[in-house]
Amino acid sequence: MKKTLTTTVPAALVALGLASAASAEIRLGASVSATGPAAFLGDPEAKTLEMLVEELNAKGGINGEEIALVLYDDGGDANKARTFATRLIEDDEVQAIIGGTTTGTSMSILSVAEDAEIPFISLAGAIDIIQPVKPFTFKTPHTDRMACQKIFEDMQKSGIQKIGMISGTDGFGASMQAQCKDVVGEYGIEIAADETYDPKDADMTAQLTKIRNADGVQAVLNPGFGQGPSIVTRNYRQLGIELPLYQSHGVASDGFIELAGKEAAEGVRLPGTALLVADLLAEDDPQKPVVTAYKAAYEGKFNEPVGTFGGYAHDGFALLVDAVTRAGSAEPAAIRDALEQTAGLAGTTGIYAMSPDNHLGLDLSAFRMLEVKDGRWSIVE
Amino acid sequence: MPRLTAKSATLLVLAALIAVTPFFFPSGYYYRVGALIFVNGLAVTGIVILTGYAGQISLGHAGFAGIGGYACALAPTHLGLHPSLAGVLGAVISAVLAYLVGRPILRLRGYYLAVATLGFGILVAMVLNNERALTGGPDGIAVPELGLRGLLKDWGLDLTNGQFWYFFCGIVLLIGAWIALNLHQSPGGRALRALHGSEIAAGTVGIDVARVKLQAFVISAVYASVAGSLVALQNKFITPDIAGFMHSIEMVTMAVLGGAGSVLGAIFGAGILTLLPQVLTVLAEYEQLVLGLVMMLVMIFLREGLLPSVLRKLRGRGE
Amino acid sequence: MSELLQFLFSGLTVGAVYALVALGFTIIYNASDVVNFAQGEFVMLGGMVTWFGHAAGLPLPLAALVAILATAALGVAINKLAIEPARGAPVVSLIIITIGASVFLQGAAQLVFDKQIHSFPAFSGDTPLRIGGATIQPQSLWVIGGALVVFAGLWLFFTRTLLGRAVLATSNNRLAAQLVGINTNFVMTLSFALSAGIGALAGVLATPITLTAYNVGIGFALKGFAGAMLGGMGNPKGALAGGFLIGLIEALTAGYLSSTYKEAAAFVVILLVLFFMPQGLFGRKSTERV
Amino acid sequence: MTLLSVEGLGIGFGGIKAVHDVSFKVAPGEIVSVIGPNGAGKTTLFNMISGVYQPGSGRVVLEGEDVTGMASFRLAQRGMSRTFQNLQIFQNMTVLENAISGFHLQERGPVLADLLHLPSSRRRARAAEAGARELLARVGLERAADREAGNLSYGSLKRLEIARALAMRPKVLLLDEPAAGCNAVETEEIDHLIAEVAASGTAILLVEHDMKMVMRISSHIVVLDHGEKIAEGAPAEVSRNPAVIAAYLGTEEGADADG
Repeated sequence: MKKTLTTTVPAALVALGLASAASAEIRLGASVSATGPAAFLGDPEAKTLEMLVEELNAKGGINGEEIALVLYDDGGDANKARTFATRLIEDDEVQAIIGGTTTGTSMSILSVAEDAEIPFISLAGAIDIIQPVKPFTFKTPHTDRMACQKIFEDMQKSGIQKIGMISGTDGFGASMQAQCKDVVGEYGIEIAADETYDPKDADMTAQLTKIRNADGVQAVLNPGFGQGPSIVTRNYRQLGIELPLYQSHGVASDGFIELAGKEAAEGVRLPGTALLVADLLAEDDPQKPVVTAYKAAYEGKFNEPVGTFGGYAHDGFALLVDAVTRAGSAEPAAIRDALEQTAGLAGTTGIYAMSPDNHLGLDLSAFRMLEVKDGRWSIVE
Repeated sequence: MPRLTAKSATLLVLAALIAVTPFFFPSGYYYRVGALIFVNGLAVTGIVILTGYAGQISLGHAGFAGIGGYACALAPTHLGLHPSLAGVLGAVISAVLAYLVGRPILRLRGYYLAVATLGFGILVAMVLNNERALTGGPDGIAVPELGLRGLLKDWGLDLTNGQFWYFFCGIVLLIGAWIALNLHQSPGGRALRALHGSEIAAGTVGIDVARVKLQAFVISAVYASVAGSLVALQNKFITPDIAGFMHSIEMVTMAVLGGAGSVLGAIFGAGILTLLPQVLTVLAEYEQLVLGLVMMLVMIFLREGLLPSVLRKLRGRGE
Repeated sequence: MSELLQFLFSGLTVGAVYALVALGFTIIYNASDVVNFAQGEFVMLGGMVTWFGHAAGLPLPLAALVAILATAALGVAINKLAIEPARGAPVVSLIIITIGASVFLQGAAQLVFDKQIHSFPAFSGDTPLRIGGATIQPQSLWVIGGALVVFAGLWLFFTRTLLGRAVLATSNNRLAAQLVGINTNFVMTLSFALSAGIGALAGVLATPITLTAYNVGIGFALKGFAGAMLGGMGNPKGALAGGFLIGLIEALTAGYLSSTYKEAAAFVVILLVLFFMPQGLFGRKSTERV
Repeated sequence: MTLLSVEGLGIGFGGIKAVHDVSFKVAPGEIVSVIGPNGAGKTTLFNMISGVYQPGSGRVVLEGEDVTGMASFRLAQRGMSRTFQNLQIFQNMTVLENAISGFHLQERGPVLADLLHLPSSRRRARAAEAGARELLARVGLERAADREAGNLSYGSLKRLEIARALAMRPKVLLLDEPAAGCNAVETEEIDHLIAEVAASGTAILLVEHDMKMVMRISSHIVVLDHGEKIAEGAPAEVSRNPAVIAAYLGTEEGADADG
């Protein structure tokens, strides 16, 4: 009995962690929400990371070292994300972390990463992740605020002054709703109706009717991700609302057009990335090769359309590879320093240029205003 | 006499586990997992009192964990309370709320009680989710540092963050277990278990069933609240997930899986369900599949829960 | 006026889905006193299997039929493998078993299918119907009609057929039912098949409106459960009324009060109703025998 | 002197009158038996008196106070206790704990003291345990004290239930078929026990099918048939009453079978 106890306890404990691998490799950690309410975002992120690591290793790795990816699924739970971040750092001894599909999970991971001084590239939208700047935390997606700004800029051009908003109460929708309300004043636009829906809701005609009946509304904005925006778009057409409908980058993928239906989606605008319009990009567009290669690889391998979120993971990985290559070292501190000096790196989301006081490195120009025309995404100019 | 040893045996086993396992930890991450097990164990001990002793169901106890957690996030900034006092405030609010909510809904039985508590939990989660200005909404909110670790350091006890929370949560769990075990053999605890056995007979011996149920509900709410506070303080960050329906289900599952009738069993269940996702990371796609299977199989074949069933088997073999 | 009508349409559409789920809960509860929290997964499977079949080239009606039959078979399997062996277990254990089944089915669905959101074409096109200044999608009528037809079918089944009365007898007193020669195991099997089939039907009818994914089940289960409890568990009339009522409360709250707290309104109403009528709106009063 | 008085008590279930206009009185130390064929409404009557059912009409008066429809725990506080025809034992407890729970009204105290294991809580629990052991000895269950209550034989459980009811030193004790399912020896023991309890001044209301026992120990008998009182009086009187004989002849086997 005594013997089994002393041998089984450590054995069971070791089983919890992965067997530690050889050290002549770069250990990359990832914690994304491949299941749970944010699986729609996290699943393509996980797939992208696995695919890219495989590709890179097949090509011989970085500076001759292969990348060992340790990927965990935090299910969108902040508490779990913190546990996995601790595990990645303490047990798997990774040199960098990519992940944090949602703002909540990113905030959890970043506090662990900052304490341990491990560079962390977040895939979530909120501006709080990188503002104020934290030494080891970077992120790839535009902030929600930038998406709002891009949309309001476009509205301004069309002379829209009063809008209605209908937002999902999920993290993505709620965060963007708050950011949009924050900046809307700068564009001389007034929010005349502000409605929400639960991400699981099946019918939003009640909220849309209210918005339609609000005085002088000239356009409607729908921050959200998942099935909500598709249902909103259908209900919008069902009610025969003729006003322009703006969606967010949360649904920037071909899947949205398919789910909302080509007819209903016609004319919908949203701030998207180059990824959605790969074939429409000018030949000399610096993003063109990156976007085309990623799209081809992803869609070829997984047989589903690429989306903005997988693109974030792609860019996170690209940033890391670029930093390690330039640093010539995979020491966490060296990676961090190199990340901060990223310049002119073309990703799927935009062209990154980091600095000590900018850990995002994207500006509004990275967003392109897209519109559904004849059932396909097109660039609005 | 044998009962006395049952209680101290439980506490001794727990204390020994808390003290000895760190010697086998290959890395700091295991302290984190340990601390999580203890926090879940604490919440689940409350479920033992409510479900194991008193036989009442709650599918909304995560709501109280949410209150405890958000008290630690909000009271220090808005009321200037020390984070530890904020946890106490959360427990008080949880107790008062449990009292107010429990009075009407504890008249309900079985599935009706389940749906009413479920509704309560969902309402709390909804408020935490939607009152963005106050709670930070679904993105969550930062929680101030407890500060006890720094204090210990000044006194010459230098622990890593992981170690500190491991031992701190372990000690709180021990206290929680001690209290629950005290209750078990006390007049008040006997009344709870009596109403579990037969509400009608409990009435005829003079037990005020409604009042006693309410006591169990309030006590278990305080457990959940303190556990929520510990999560918040440990993570220095909290999201509304803590109050979510799935977290309520998780609490009940841990208790019943391990054995809701006994404190040690329930804590054992908390341990298993906390470890499961950590062990299953290798087969992440199969995690839900396995979890669902475990839930069904244990409930079908080991109805009293894992620990009591295993102990019974062992005892049966010994005799 | 047209505004109110629009809210009512919205509430009826959503309520019909809830009512179908609630009816599924009712059948199993009647036969076995078990509230099957995996009911929502039947709805998910109805949608997912139909999508899968349709995408694989089956005509939509055939894909739907396959989905309903496959889900019904799965319901029977759950009964045989998880519910029957657990007979007599306390309510908490049964809740955990059925939630375990729900988690399991979700896990299986994400492996067998995928984690994307899916849909298939509406049965009668997407051109909305205009009634009194409000609009409704033709698919909504399919769902509402489905809920009413299923209710009427169940009502006839339970009151007019020998088999249906056998189910009711089993729910009243299992032992007595056995004594008068009712094969209670068959009744249980039938109930699970029926309930799972109705759940899948709900998924088939609702998916063109609600869309589907591997994880939509739990949401349906919660609302359906709430609807069934509001109406009074075990009563088909209650399930129908409860489901529609929750849909209507949500839509009217979203329309007139606050869309943020529309679900809160539904649960507050449930708490209030249970406070004054602990057995729900149409529930039987149970007298304890001592 | 009257301790318990039942005045015109009645109840209906779904339009059927289960009990109608039943009245009688019980004095301290008296053993009053309620008899009648199966389905006569005896247990329903008990359930109304002890607060399990709300009576539809009539009053229950305990020591001059109207306690009609009062919750059973309040009745317990006023000195009324009972046992059940279909046992209501706390199956999740040991035999000893079942008996201790009968002392609830004496041992209960602030729950905070219980949670923290304060001396006051321990003192209360110890006193109750001592009392419980004494009672178990009185009903011959002292050796089964630490067994799971669920594992006891039917007859032992009947005695355990009586012990639990006696723990609170009731002023009036309602016994619903205490001897059902017991063998001759056990029945005689229960018989003695009831007489002893009555002798100490407790009023006893008894439902029992064992007619020999009823005739032997009752001081007064109330006869119910179809929910109505058809006769009342001393055992000898009642046994000669033609209405009673007719009622029992109608259901011949009723006199011995369980209800």
